[in-house]
Amino acid sequence: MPQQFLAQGEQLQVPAIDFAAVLPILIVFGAASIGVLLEAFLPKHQRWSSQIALSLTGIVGAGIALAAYISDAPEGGITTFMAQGATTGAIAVDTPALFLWGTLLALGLASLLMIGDRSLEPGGAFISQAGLQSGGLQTREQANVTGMQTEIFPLTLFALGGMMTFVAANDLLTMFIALEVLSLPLYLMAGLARRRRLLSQEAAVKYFLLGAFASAFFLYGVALLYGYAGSVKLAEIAAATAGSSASDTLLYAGIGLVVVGLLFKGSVGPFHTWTPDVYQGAPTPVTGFMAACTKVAAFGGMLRVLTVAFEPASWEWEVPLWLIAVISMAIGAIFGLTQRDLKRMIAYSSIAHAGFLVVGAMTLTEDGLSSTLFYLLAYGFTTIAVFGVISLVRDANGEATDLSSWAGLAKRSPLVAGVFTFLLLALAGIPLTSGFIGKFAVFSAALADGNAALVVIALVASAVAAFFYLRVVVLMYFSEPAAEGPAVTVPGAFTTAAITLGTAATLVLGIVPAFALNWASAGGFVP
Amino acid sequence: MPDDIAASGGLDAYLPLVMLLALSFGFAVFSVAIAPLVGPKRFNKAKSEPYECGIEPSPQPVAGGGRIPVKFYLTGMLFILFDIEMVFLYPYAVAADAVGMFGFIAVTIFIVAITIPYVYEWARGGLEWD
Amino acid sequence: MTSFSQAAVVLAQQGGEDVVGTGEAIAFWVLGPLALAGGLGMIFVRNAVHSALWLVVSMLSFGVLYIVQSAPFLGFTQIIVYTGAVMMLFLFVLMMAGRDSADSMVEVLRGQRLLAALFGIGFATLLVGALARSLVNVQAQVPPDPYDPARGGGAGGLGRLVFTDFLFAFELTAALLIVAALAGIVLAYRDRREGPKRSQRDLVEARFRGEYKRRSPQPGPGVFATGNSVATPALLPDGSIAPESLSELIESTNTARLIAEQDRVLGSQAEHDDSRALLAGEDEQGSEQEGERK
Amino acid sequence: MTPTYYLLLSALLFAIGAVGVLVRRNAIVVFMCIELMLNSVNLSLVTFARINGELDGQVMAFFVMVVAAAEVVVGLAIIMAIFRARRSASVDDTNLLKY
Repeated sequence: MPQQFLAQGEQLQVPAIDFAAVLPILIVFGAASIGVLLEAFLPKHQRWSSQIALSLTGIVGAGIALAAYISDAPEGGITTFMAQGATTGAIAVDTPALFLWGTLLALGLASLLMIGDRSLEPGGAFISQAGLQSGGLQTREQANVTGMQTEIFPLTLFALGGMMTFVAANDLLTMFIALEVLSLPLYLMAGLARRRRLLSQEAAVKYFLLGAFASAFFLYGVALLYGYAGSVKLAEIAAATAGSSASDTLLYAGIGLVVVGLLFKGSVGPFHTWTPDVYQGAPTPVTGFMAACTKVAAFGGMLRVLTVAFEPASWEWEVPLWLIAVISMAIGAIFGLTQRDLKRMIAYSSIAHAGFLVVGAMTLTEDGLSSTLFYLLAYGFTTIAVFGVISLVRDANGEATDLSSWAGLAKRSPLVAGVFTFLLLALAGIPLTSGFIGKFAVFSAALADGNAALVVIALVASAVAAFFYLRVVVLMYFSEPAAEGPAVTVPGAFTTAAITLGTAATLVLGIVPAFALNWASAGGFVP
Repeated sequence: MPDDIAASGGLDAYLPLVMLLALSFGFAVFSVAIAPLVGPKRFNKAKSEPYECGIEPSPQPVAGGGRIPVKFYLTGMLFILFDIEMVFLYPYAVAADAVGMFGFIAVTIFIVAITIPYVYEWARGGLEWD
Repeated sequence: MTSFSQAAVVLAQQGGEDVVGTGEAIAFWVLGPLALAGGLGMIFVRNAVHSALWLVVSMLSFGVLYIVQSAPFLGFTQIIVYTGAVMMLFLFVLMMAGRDSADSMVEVLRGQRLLAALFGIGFATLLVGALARSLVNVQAQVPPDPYDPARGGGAGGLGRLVFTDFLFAFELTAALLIVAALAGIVLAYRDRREGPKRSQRDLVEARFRGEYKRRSPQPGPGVFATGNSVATPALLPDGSIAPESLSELIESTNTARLIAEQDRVLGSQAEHDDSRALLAGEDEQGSEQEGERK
Repeated sequence: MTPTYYLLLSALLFAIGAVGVLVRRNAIVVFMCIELMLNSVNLSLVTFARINGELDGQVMAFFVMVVAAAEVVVGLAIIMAIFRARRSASVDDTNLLKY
């Protein structure tokens, strides 16, 4: 029966696509692709400047497109890439997504400035040819070659585009692919440091293996949820949870595995093991990018999944997440105390902050959502600025991240010590900084949701964590500088801009947070 | 006929394929097994060489401290890349009349995007055989 | 015909058990244990290359299991992409990097293996128990016919879904592939075009400046040679073997067995089988070579 | 026999892969274990698609294969880079970062 094989199938309808809504993502990916072509055709000496120009244009352009869309965005948000007959599309563009896009673009801009900086180290923080064998003579020569692997710029843009997709993904498959798009460039970028090649490569391998392990768990969770709900769309999972005949075991196992995958990316609690090593080994600008943007993306995704898909099952995951938040805060605060390396210390600080963020993410009220979004914004800026300052203090071997070499820094450079103190106070959550407002908002939302015990534990953890931030401050101001200590490099325009942006945002969000809080609470997720 | 295939789990359609596989497998085993039994054995040093024509294999084994010819990784990588492109084109080709012009545009964007790294590798000299 | 087969489908639907035919059951009970053995083999075998081969067994079984489950396109994709491309790359890197790197049996973290095994058994028990308990009453639907291009499953069905429901994911995959290629090139490619390539003339000058061991090329087998294999060394005017022409690799291989074999073969068939002999009898050169090698 | 058996097989292999990741010390073998985990997820997806009588699961398995292939390219490049630096692919040797 050949006519059956040749039967003309019905024409499928074109999926509904709102290009204006997703334009920021498209611009970022487009700029990244053009960046690859620039790598192909430009001679070596032109690459750095054109890549910088292209990347900055891309991010600013995406920001303008975002602003233009926000000015007349439909109330309550939309979903796009919707197939005919479907109820929701693959990408949700709603207030939280727009807020997170704005946050990611701003943080991405600051990171990009730090990544592109060539003043601190001749040629920048990245190796000029990663394909060479490290440890050999050639690599040692490389440290003095002023080139730079300029592929880092398109990679950063791809990671940024992946993050923006991740926080807006409305089904678990798109989320999984976006997770990989944001992770793969980061695995690679972690291994491109100019100095301490072995350390950097190890960080890349560890990050990669553990990241792939975690995404396998995430994926198995997706499969189980698909088996439970018959769909991976977040809304349909929620609908199935409300009334499905299928066994709830699949649902619980699925939720557990998906959340574990997300917690890993957010470097929370017991799934944090990669964090200190990778933060320490990766080139400092990449660490800043990873610490700020990945955290925003991971928690943005987690907020959406918990609110849109798993809300009807919230009684099941509240207790485990409660425990995880406590464990994460405890690990961050206690192990942070014992660190001798500044980058590791900030890594443990980020684990503690991840615990606070879980407190916000599991509070499924409007205040919980807006306060967590605000916390992400504030924390991201502070962290980027912190890593910017860390990259300034250098000795002959590159960055001096050992705590002892920071002793008496205030006498060498009062300005840098002052800025760093301010940033550390923001991380600790002292009033007049954005950290205080963020913690205050999250804790009061959790309190209003009836989670008093958790808030008390979080306060204790903040107090313990404040101790190790203050230890650094005391070290900088009240001890004698070492005789052959590191020098504070005067940063070029790019790093200065990044640090200024981060510090100013920390200050502004600490004094007049209302505009950001209002924006964050302008609307919830698209159902 | 296709409906019957579906009803029977779709396995009957593979009977010829399975038979062909069995045949080819059997032939391979037979050829490998029979050769040492009936063939004459004449050894000399040249036959134990990797290349009997007399070329010395230049990169020494890794264990002996030789360098690793890493550039072939790029070839393998490109193979995977185009493998995936092909695997995406197949469903498109079968569904082409259903997805129409719109599907054509989508798949064109995809192909152009895949071509970008290829162009990049080519322009950088990654495909040169030095 | 069509109505008959529809009736058959309806019949098959009654009492979900029948959806899984006998043929499929047989396939499952053959391939399932095979896949399991592949997985276990992979983690228990010490040699990394053997691990990879066990994994291939698992992956092939998976591919056939997909075909059995009315997903023929996916089955072939599994075989082409995984066993064809992905495992190729794995084996390539293994051969290049860790071919003889068997796992050490030393535990760096004490008791880690035991803990991991306990974790695995616990995890598996939990998962399998939960799944087995929760899915006892699963009624499988009749899958879309993979051979119907208009409405059914198979490649066409996948295509229609990829270009509608999963369109964004599809285009996102392109970004993923660009990143992958970029990563490969950044880490594995070394730009050699830093300096100009050496021309013949440069090489000649470098030779005479003494940058190479010899000025002339390596000696060839010579005018009277009976073969041009590396195993045939060049002879100096006095008839002795030129040491420079000996292949390092051949000389360092285990010759005991080779010579034994050679003797065995030559002992009986020397007159006919020396492929390097131009004349039937052994000339002076040939015997000298033999003597030298022994 | 019901399709559930496929799911059980997939769960078992997923667990085997996870144990392999924790037990094996060769980075490449660890990565192969992760590939086994992804494969077993695919089996689950295909089986669920079959149970539901639809194709979404198959499409997802398809995407997972593609993503895994991209991941392999990146991962092996990174592992190869560190091997070339240290001449060892063991994850235990990568311990400069432990303190």
